[in-house]
Amino acid sequence: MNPQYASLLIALPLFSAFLVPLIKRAGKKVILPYLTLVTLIQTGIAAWAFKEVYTTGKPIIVLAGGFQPPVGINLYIGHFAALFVLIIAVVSFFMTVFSMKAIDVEPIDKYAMLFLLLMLGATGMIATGDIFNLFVFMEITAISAYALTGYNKTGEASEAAMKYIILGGIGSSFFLVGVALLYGSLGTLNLAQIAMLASKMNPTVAQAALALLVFGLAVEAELFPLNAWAPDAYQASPHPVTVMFSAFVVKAGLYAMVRIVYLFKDTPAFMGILNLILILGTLTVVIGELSALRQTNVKRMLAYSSIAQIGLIAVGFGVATPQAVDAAVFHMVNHAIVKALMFLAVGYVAITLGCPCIESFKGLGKKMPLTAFAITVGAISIVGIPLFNIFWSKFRLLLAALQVGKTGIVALILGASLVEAVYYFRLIHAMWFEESKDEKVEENLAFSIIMLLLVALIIVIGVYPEPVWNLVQKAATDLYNVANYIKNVPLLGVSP
Amino acid sequence: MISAYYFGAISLILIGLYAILTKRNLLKILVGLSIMETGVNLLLISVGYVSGRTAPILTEGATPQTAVDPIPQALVLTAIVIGVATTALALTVAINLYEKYKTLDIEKIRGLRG
Amino acid sequence: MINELMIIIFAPLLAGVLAWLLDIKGIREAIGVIGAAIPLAYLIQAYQTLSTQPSIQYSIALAGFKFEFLLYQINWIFAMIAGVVGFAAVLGMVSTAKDSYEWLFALISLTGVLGVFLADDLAGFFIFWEVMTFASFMMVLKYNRKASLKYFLLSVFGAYAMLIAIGIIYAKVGALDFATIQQVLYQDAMRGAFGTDTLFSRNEMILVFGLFLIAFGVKAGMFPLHVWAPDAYSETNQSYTAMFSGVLSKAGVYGMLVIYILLGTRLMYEFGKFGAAPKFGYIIALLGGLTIIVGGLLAALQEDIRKLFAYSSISQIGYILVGIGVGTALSIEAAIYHAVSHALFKGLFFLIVATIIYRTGKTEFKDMGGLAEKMPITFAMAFVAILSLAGIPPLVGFASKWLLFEAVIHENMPILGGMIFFGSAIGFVYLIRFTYAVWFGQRPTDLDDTKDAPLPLAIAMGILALLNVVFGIAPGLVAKELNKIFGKEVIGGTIYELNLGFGRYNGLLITIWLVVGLVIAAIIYFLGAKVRKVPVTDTYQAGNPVTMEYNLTIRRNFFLPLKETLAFWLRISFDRLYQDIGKWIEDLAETMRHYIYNGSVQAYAWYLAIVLLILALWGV
Amino acid sequence: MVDWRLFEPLFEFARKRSLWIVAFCTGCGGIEMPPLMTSRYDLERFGMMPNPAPRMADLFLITGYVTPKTLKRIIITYEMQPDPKYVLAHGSCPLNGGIYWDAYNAIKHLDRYIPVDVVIAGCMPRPEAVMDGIKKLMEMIENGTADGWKRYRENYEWYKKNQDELFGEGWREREARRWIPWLMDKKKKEK
Amino acid sequence: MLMIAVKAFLILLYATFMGFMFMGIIRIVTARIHRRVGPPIYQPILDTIKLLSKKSNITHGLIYDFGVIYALGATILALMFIPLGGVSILRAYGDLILITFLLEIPMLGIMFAAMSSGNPWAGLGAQRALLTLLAIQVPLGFAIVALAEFYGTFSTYEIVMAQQTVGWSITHLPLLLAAIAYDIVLQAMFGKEPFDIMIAPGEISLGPMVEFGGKHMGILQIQHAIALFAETLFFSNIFLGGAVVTAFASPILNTIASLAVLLIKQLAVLMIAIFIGVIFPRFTIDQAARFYWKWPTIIAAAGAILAAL
Repeated sequence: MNPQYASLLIALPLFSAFLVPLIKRAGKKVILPYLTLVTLIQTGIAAWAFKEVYTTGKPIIVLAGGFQPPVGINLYIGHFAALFVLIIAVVSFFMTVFSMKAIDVEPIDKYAMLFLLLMLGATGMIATGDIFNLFVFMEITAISAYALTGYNKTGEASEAAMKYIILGGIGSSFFLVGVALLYGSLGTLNLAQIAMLASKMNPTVAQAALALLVFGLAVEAELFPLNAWAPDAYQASPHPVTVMFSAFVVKAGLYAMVRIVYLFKDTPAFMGILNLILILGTLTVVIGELSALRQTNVKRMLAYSSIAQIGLIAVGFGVATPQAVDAAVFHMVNHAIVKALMFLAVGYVAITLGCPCIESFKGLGKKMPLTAFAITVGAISIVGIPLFNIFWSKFRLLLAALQVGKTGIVALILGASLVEAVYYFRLIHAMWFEESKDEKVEENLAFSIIMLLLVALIIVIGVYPEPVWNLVQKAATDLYNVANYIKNVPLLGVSP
Repeated sequence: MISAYYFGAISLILIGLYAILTKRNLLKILVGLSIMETGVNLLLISVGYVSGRTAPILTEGATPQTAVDPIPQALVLTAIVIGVATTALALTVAINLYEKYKTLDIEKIRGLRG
Repeated sequence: MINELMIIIFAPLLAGVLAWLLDIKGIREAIGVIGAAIPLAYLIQAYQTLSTQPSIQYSIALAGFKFEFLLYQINWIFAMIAGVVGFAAVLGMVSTAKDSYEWLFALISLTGVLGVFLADDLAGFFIFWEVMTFASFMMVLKYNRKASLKYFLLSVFGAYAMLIAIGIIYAKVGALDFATIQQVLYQDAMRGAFGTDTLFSRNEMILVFGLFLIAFGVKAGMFPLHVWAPDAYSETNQSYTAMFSGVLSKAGVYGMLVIYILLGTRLMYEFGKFGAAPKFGYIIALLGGLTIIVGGLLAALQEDIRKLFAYSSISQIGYILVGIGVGTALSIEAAIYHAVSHALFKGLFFLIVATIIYRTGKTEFKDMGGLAEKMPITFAMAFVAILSLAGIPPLVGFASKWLLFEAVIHENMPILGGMIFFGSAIGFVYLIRFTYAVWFGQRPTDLDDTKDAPLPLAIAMGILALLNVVFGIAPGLVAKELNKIFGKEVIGGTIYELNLGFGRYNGLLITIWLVVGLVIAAIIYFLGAKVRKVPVTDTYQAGNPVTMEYNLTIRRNFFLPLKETLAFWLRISFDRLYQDIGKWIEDLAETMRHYIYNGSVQAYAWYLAIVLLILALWGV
Repeated sequence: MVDWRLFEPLFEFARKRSLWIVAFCTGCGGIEMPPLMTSRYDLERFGMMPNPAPRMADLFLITGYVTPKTLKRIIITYEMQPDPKYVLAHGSCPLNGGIYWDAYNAIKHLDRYIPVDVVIAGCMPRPEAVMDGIKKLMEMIENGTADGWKRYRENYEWYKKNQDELFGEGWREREARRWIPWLMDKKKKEK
Repeated sequence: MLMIAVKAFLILLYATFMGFMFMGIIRIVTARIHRRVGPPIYQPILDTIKLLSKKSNITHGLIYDFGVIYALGATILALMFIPLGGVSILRAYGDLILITFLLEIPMLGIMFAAMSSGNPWAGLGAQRALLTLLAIQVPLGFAIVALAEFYGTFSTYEIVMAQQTVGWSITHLPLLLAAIAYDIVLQAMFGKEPFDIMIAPGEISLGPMVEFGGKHMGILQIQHAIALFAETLFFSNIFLGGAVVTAFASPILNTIASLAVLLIKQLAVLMIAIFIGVIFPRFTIDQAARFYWKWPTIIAAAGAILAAL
C-alpha cells in the first residue's frame, strides 16, 4: 500500500466526527456502534502503519498536499509515533466499548464527536512534524478534552472543565508565544528544520522559546505545579474519558515536549531545560504520590498516581541518556496499559456500584471478582513488583538515572514509591479482605474480556518483556536520535 | 517602531494575566484569558511584520517583495478561531457553573479539592 | 534452554500458579508438594555435580539484562536450607493452608528465595528479592493489614536502598554480574593500596555499604530494623512462617555474605580492621549482638506464642550476623552453620506452633497448657526443638552455637562475647516460658479433646527433628561442606568431632556419656519404690483443695520481674518511632495536599505565574 | 532384684535421723518452734529440718488447737506426704481439746481423723518436752511402732467416715468450689 | 574400655561422696556460725537414703520423671569433662563453653520436671530461677571470655597446664577481676543467699522443689551433690590453678595428692560461698538482676577487655 494512506489516521476520525450528525438521524442507538466501528477501522489503519514502519524500519512521511516540507506540512510516523498511534487506537476502541455502558448522559452524538476529536488530536500531536500543526492538534485535543470533562454537566464536571480551560488557556497562550519566538528567529515551523537550525540560533532566544514551549506543554503533560487541573478533570470526567486522558492524552503532551526539547540537543540551552524537566518530574512524582496517600475517592487516587507516573516518565526523559529514554518510553507503554486497565476497572465499579469511593471497593473480591482481580494486578504492577510489566521499566529507568549519578532524585522517587505501595495495598486489602454485605454482581462479558486481555498483556510483558522491549528500544531511538529524524524528513533544498 | 508592537503585545498578555490572577469574578477571568490570547496573536503578527509593506494578498501590484510574511497571519487566523472556540466553550461552562453554584465567584467554586 | 538451575528456581513458581489455577482440593496440595520437592531433589543431585566441577552455571537474557545464575558451594548450602525447610513447610501447609491463594504465594516466595540464593548478578538478585518480598507480603496481607504493610514498607525500603546501591555500583563498574564487580572492586582496592586514585570515593563506599546494610538488615530482621518481623511472622499461616523465618530471613544473611564477596576487599582497604574483624564487619556484628539481646528480651515478654518465636527468630539471626561480622573464615563458617541449624530448629518450631494453632485454635499462652499429654508426638518434636534452640548438647543448636562462641571469643571480641553469652541465657528463658505455658501445667478444660498432629505436619516435623539430631551428633557432616567454601580445613576433626585447635567438641562422645549418665540416673530411679500418678489438682496449694476451675498456672506476665527491671528500656520502641514517622508523613501529605490542591483555580493560575516567573529569572 | 530387706535397718536409721518437718503452726505451739530450731536446743543435731513442702516431709507437727476449717487442710496435707510419715501432736488441744474442751468449733480428738504417732501433753509443752517427744518418736521409728501411716491406709474407711461425719460427704470438692464465685468476681473486677 | 568404666565409676563415686560431704560442711559451718551444734557431716547422705527409701512416690507424668533423670544424667556428663587432677576421662574435650553449658542444663531438667507438675509455686520458682540464670549470664560470659582470651585456648585442661607455668589465674589482674565476678556468680549457681529467692521456702514453698518427694528428691540430692562438686572443681581448675602433682614417683600417690590439693581449693571456694551466704539476706529477683548487671558485669567486662588487649 502507498504509505501516504497513513494520512487516513488523521482524516478518518476527522471526517467520521463530522459524519456523526448525519448518523444521528438513523437513531441514537447507532451512534455508539458507529463510534466502535470507526475506532476499529482506525485500529486497523494504525496496525497497518505499525507493521509498515517496523518491517521496513523506515518512518512513513506523509506530505500534505504533496508539498515537500518545510513548505508543506508533513506527518512523521516514525517508530515511536507508529507505536503510540496504535496504542491510542486500541485504547480508544476499548473505550468505545466501555462507553456503551458508561455513558448515559445526553447528547450522545456530541460525545461521539468529541471522542473522535480527542483521539484525532492526540494522534495528530504524536504524528505531526510541524510545530504550529502541533499547536493546532494540541488545541483540538484540549478543547475536546475541556468539553468532555464537563460532559456530565454536574457542578463538579463544570468546575473541573473550567479549571482545565483557564489553565490550559494560559498554557497554550504561552506555547504560542514560544512558537512565535521560534518562528521569529528561525523562520520555519518544521520540526526537522528547527532541529537543523537550532544550533545557529541565538542562545538566549532559544532558551526563552524552549522554556515557554516546555511551560505550555507541561500544563498538558501534568507536571507539577502545572497539573492542578488534572485530578479534578480525571475525577469529574466520564470514565472512558479518564482512561483516555491517562493513557494517551497526557502522554501526547509529554511526547511533544520531549520531541521539541530534544530538537535542541546541540544548543547550550539543552542541559538547563533537562534539569528543569528533571526537577519538575521529581516534584511531580513526590507530590503526586503524597497527595494520593489518603484519598478516599479511588478515581482521584488513581489520578494522582497517574500524575506521579507521568512525573517518572518525565524524569526518564530528563535524564536523557539513551538508556533512560528507552526506559521512559517503555514506561509510557506500560503505564498506558496499566492505567487503561485500572481506570476501566474502577470506572466499571463506579458505574455498577454507584460511586468510585473506597466504600464501594470493600469486599469487591466477593462482589466482582474479575474486576477486583484486574485492579489488583494493575496495582501490583504499578507498585513495581517483578513479573509484572511496570517493574521492568521502572527498574530500567532508575538504573539509568543512577548511572548518571542522580542518586538524590532516585532516592526521592523511591521514597514516593513507598507511599504508592501503601495506598495501593490499602486498596487491595479493602477489596479482598474486608467484608461487605452486598451480593455478587454479574460482570459484563465484554469488559471482562477487555480486562483479561489487558491483564494478560501486563503479565506477559512482565514475564517475557523481550518483544515489547525491542519495539520500545526502536521507538526510543526514534525519539532520541535527532540526526536521524532530520535525515528522514525530505526537506526541500536539503540534500539527504 | 516594531518594538512598539512587541511592547503592546506583551502588555496585553500581562494585562490578561493580571486579570486572571487577581479578579475573582469568573467572567472577568475569561475576559483576561481573551485579552491574553489577543496579545499573543498580536505578538505573532508582529513577528511577521515588515515595516512599510502591505498585506500578503495577491492584488494588483503586490509582489512577495512588498508583502509581509504571510505565514504568521495564517497562523493567527487559526489561533483566533481556536481562541473563539475556547471562549465559547468557557462561557458555556460558566453558565453551567452559575446554574449549579449560583455564583461566579471563583473562590466559592471549590467543590473539587484536596 | 532448560537447565537444572532453571528448574530449581522456577518449579515452585510453576507449581504455585498451577495449584492456584486448578484450585481443586487434594490436587493443589499434591502439586504444591511436588513443586517444593523438585528443587530439593535437583539440589541433592547437584551435590554430585559439584563434587566434580566447581559450579553449575545458567544464564538467560531478558529485557536487555543478562541474568546469570551460578550454583557453587556457599549458595548450595543456602539453597539446601531453602529446599529442606521449604519442603517441610509446604508439607505443613498441606494441613494448614486454607485456600489456593496461600499455595500460590508460598510457592512463589520459595522461587524468590531460591532465585536470590542462586543469582549471580545484582539485577537478578534484586528481582528475586522483590519477588520474595512481595509473595511473603501477600501471605501476610491475607491475615493482617497493618502487619503486612509494616513488613512491606520496611522490606521495600530496604530493597530500594539496595537498588540505589546497585545503581551506584552499576554506574561505576558498568556491569552487574558478581564476577566483574568483585574483580573491579578488588582491583580498586589494590589501586588504593598503591596510592593511585580509586574508582569509588570513601563516601561512596560508606554509602554503598550503608545501603546494603539497610537492605539486608531489614530482611534479616537486624536491630533496629527488626520491627516488622514479630508482626509479620506471627500474622500468617504458621506453616508458612517456618519457611518465612527459616529461609527468607536467611536471604538477608546471605546478602551480608554477598557484601563480603563483592565489597569485602574494598571495604577492608577503606576502613581497616578492628582487632581481627574488619571494621565494617564489626558494625554488622555489633548490630547483630544488639539484635540478639533485644530480640531475646522481647521474646521473653511476649504473651502470644507466635510472637515469642518471631522475636526468637530475630534473636537467633543476631548470632548469625555476629558470626558474619567478625569475618574470619571460622566465624563465617560458624555463622553459616548457625544459619543451617537456625533454619532447622526454627522451622521445626514454627511447624509445632502451626500444629498447636491448627489443633487448638488458640494463639495466646493464657488459653493453653498441659498439652504434652494430649499431643505427645508434637511434644517430642518440641522437646528436640527446645533443646536444640537452647543449645543443649548434643543437638545441632549447640554445635553451631559452640562454633560461633569459639570463633568470636578467639578473636578477642569481649563485648560480642558477652552479648552472645547473654543471648544464650535469654534463649533458655523464653523457651521455658513457652514450655511452661503450652505443654505443662494445668490444661484448660476446653482443650481436653485435642488431637495430635495431622500426618503431613507430623512428617514435616519429623524430617526437621531428625536432621536436628543427626547434625548434632555428627556435626562434621555440615562442617565438611562448610570447609569446601574456603577450600581448606577451617574446622578440623572427623565426622563426629569438631576440632579447632583451641577447642574441641565431639557430638558422639557427648551423646554416649549423656546416655551413660541417664542410665545411671535411671537405675537409681527404678530402684526406688513404684510411683503413682496424681492429677494436677493434687498439688500442694498450702493445703487448700482445688478443682480444675482454679487457675494453677501463671498465664500472663510470666516474666513480670524482668519487665519491671527493664521498665526504662522498654519505653524505647523503634516500632513506635517508625509508626510516628509514618503518621507524620501521612499528616504532612494530607496538609500539603489541602494547601496545594486547594480547589481555587486562581491559586492554580498563580502556580503557573510563579513558574513563569522562576523561568524568567532562571533564564536571565 | 536386690533384696531390700537387707538394708531395712539402714533405712530405719536414716528415717530416724532425718526427720524433715512440715509444721502446722497455728496456736500457741508455733512459738515454741523457734527455740527448738535455734541455738539453744538446735534440733538440727538430730538431722531434723523444717520444710515448707509436704511432699518431701516426714514428720507432720501439729502445734496447737485444730478447728474444722484447719482440719481440712491438715488432712489434705497429710495425705500428700509420702509414706512413711509420722504425726506429732503437740500440746493438749489436739489431744483432747485442752482449754477448748467445750468450744463449739474445735476438734477435740485429732486422732479420730488422722493417725497420731506421738502426743505431747501440756499447755504448752516446753521445748524439752517436745524434744522428749521427738526422741520417743525416733525410738518408735527404730523399733517399727511408729506405724501411723500404715494404720491410716488400713483403716482408711474409718477415718473417712469420721471425716465425713464432721464435714459431710464430698467435702473436698465443696470446699474447693466455695471460693470459685469469689474468684470469678475478683477476675471480673480486674477486667 | 573396662578401665574407662572403672575410672568413671570411681570418679563418680568420689564426686558424689565429696559432694555430700560438701553439703554436710555447708550445714555444719552454717550451724556453727549460728552458734549451733549442727548435724553430723554425713547428714546429707542419710537424707538421701531416707528419700530414696520412701515407700510411696507420686509422679505428674513422664516428663516429671524424665526431667529428674535428665538432670542427674547431665550433671554426670558435665562432671566427666572437668579435669580432676590427673584422672579425668574426657578432659581432652573439656571445652570451657561446653562445660559452662553443661553445668547449666541440669537446671533445665529440674525446671521441666517442676513445671510439668503444674504447681503454681513451681512455675513461680522456675521463673525466678530462669531470671537469676539470665542475670548471672552476663558476668559469667565475660569471665569465660576473659579466660579464653587470656590463654588463647578453650580447653580447660590446657588452661590448667598453662597455670602451672604462668601461675594461678588469679595472680593476673584481668583474671582476678574475672574470678571475682565468677565467684559472685557461683553464689547464685549454688543457690545460696543472697541469690536464693528462687527457692524461697517461706514464700513459695521451695519453688521448683515443691512437688518433689521421695525418690525424685533423692535423685535431685545426688544431683545437687555432684553439681556442687563439679562447680567448685571447675572454679578451682580455671582460676585456682587446678592440681597437677608430679612430686611422687607413683602415679597413684600423685593422683591422691592432686585430689587432696584440689579438695583444699574446692573447700576454699565453698567456704567463701558459705560465709557470704550466711551473713547476707535475700535479694528480690529484680534487685538481683540489677546487681548482676551492674558491678559483677563491670568487673568481668573490665577483665575481659584487659585480657583482650
